[in-house]
Amino acid sequence: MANIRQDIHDALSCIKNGHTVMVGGFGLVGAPLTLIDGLTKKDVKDLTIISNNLGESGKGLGILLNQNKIKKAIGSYFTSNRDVGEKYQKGEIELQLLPQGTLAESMRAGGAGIGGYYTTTGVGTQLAEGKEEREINGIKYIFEPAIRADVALIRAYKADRLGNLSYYKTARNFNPVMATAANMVIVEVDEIVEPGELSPEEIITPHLYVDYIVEAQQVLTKEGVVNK
Amino acid sequence: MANIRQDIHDALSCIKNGHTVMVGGFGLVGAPLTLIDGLTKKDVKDLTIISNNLGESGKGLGILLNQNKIKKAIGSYFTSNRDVGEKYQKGEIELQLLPQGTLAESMRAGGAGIGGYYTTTGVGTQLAEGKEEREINGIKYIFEPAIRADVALIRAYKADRLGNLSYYKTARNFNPVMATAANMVIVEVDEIVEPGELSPEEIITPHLYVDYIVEAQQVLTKEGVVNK
Amino acid sequence: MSTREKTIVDKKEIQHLIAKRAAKELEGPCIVNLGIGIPTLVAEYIHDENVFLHTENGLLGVTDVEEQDMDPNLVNAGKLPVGEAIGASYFNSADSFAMIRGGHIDVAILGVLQVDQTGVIANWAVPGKNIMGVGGAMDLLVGAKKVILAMTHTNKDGSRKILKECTYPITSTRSVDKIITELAIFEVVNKTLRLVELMPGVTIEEVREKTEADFIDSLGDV
Amino acid sequence: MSTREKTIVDKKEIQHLIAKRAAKELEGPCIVNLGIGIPTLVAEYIHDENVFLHTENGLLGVTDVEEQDMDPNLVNAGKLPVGEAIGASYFNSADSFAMIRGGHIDVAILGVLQVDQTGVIANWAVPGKNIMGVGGAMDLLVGAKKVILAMTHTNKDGSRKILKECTYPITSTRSVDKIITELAIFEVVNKTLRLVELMPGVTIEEVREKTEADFIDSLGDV
Repeated sequence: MANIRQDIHDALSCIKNGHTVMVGGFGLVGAPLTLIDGLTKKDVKDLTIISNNLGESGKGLGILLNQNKIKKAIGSYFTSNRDVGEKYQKGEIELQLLPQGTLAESMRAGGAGIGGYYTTTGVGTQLAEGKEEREINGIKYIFEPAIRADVALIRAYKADRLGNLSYYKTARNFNPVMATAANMVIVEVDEIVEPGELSPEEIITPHLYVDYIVEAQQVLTKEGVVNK
Repeated sequence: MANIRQDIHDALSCIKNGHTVMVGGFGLVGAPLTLIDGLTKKDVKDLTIISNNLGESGKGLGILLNQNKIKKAIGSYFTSNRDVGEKYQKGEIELQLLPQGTLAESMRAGGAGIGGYYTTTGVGTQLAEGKEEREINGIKYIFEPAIRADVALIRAYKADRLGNLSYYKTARNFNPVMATAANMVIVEVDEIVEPGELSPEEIITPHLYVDYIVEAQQVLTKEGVVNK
Repeated sequence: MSTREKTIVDKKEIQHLIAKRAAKELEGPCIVNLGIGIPTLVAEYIHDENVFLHTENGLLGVTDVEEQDMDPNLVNAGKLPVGEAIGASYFNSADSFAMIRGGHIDVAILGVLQVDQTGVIANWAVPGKNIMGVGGAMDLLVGAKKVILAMTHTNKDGSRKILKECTYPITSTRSVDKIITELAIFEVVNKTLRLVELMPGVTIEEVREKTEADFIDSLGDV
Repeated sequence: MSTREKTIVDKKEIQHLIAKRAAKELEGPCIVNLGIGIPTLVAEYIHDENVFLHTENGLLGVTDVEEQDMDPNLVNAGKLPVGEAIGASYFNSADSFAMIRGGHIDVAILGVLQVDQTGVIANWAVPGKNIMGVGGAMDLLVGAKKVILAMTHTNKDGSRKILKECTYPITSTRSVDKIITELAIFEVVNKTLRLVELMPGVTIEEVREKTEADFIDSLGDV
């Protein structure tokens, strides 16, 4: 069951130096903009960020990057932020690149108690270097270990007071998977409703996955990110 | 995209001798009763059935069992049908028992292109005999291979004409997972509706997983299985 | 009342006694999975609205259901009719076991055939009989944060179930955390049984007599 | 019109020529995933209502969207605004890639940096530059039943992209099935390129000149 927090700083208090933090979103779509903003205002360092992208230059996780709070990033597409390359060249950040499907599947494994699994994605490519290869029924696979985090920061559409979550269109993406794979799950939502207002069919993330809920203060509009 | 079939026999024509067939349901709840009935009327043998249970004595898959059409069964709980034990004693059926979570997860792996995975379930027990054990981050796991089938027979609540499926309460169970893990997926539904009548939130199985749809002729009621 | 009828009433009373005591272990907020048999009865004694019941066939938010509201397609893992709580949600078997195996269930209350003095249990197979059912037992054992046994102290024939070593195939190498019977309550600490409570009117001598396993008397401990 | 403007118009025209031709390959019912770049333009030329577009960020049933209906939270894999078709559904990233990797996508149309004469492609990294993005490219290569390339025949500077061997890191050991450029169409059969079609007004000599890879002239074949 989830706790509702008014204060963003308070909600983020479980994040410590050196923590691994999953951050939802595909680009800015479905990204927990309010929580990311809170993280940029928090005194914390040496984070490992697991997220498909690292925001854009000077936006979202891009701010955190420029604040040198990120020690390592695990994702599939850092290209969307040109600052990442510069930091990487200077040796200021460690990067682990995974195919997007492997990134998502490894999180699911982490949330489902699976130690690791075999995928065909990446076999024979540079991203398979150093990974165990195994043939199963005549097909070549590589081993991928599960991924978990200390904290997941995600965004949903609506939450009921129990912590059940629904999502909005393609703003769903990595969020439900990350909700399963972290020790502490903090969600920002557009709206908090009473239990029963979300139909069982709408509930994508059951409340057993959710620890803290905050109301979103920043939203993505056609004009970009704006304060609510 | 799915094809709608009026004739059950026609819908089942892709099932051949020696095929592996997944059958949805948890007991009779969510079981494709009409399709199972069709299978009992079809001239076919040496089937491998993957299903949590093998029906009850003389009911559902239990009829197929008594017709000696099942060569092997893979499931988690055959105890619900006392006939299974007798057949097994006589050497008339081969059984593969898996923990229910492993059964479900192996199907998901089969549907997701995963060759196999490591689980802690079963480690150190009789069901781990002959299975590869591996330590990952200090925890012992066993390897479980993915499971796939030639055909999946499942039950859903509503289907739209494209083949999108919704499910009814706990009649969901193994059905959506099986829909992903077979070469041919045949669904029986209570109702066929027009595209757009199921909201995107209600659609649990997107139509890319569905091949054939039939209307259910048998339904589970408080009084047992009745013809519609 | 015939002796047989009396025995049935006694048996039922004992089961409810155990279930009622087991329910006391549940303090919300928590997510609980109840096994088949006595554990299912525990639901009747839960009055904390922040105790949420998960059933592995795909429902979080299990409640009781009145006879007239029973729905044949809404059942628990024991295939018994149940109701859905406000805020309930449904999910498929793979997602349900991902919750169990991924460590998202706080407490599992299970029945057993045998438990040994290190807390390791056997609850899915009997040697000499066909081994045909395991269900979700092994998954719950590896996944639930806390496992509580709700069991009769002995078998119907009086033979003991809390043993030095299980003679039936074990369900997991993981030890359970607590054992609740109609006679006593044991905690399992560092693979050792500690007797922490006697049920009303029960003596430690009776417990000793009906328990094969070694245990530490921790009744006096605070 | 300046030379630069003219070049941009030409470039756009060429891209649309390729996209339009690629769209002809799609016969419903089929599930199609369109990559970033020229492949995204293919959507404009699909008129078969049984061609369903999947985007890996979690939508089956992608359509065009009018400017006034654009929703910042409804985008495709290229983060461009899209619409939802009747009968569309949404799913999370793990489920979406389970569709891709599990073999449930019929056709993927992709762009590339290089393709070799066995149909193996390179489309995610350039040596000497930071390797920072792979996205879903490797997943689509191993998972889609059929892979079609929609690409310009040469680079902006005129250098060739259909090579004897890729000099950039490969995306997968799997060969694509078809290559569509503004000049020609190749099929990949048994790891060999077969020229099966010339685009209007193009000669085989021009194709030979702009293609480093060996290929078989199959223009005469039925």
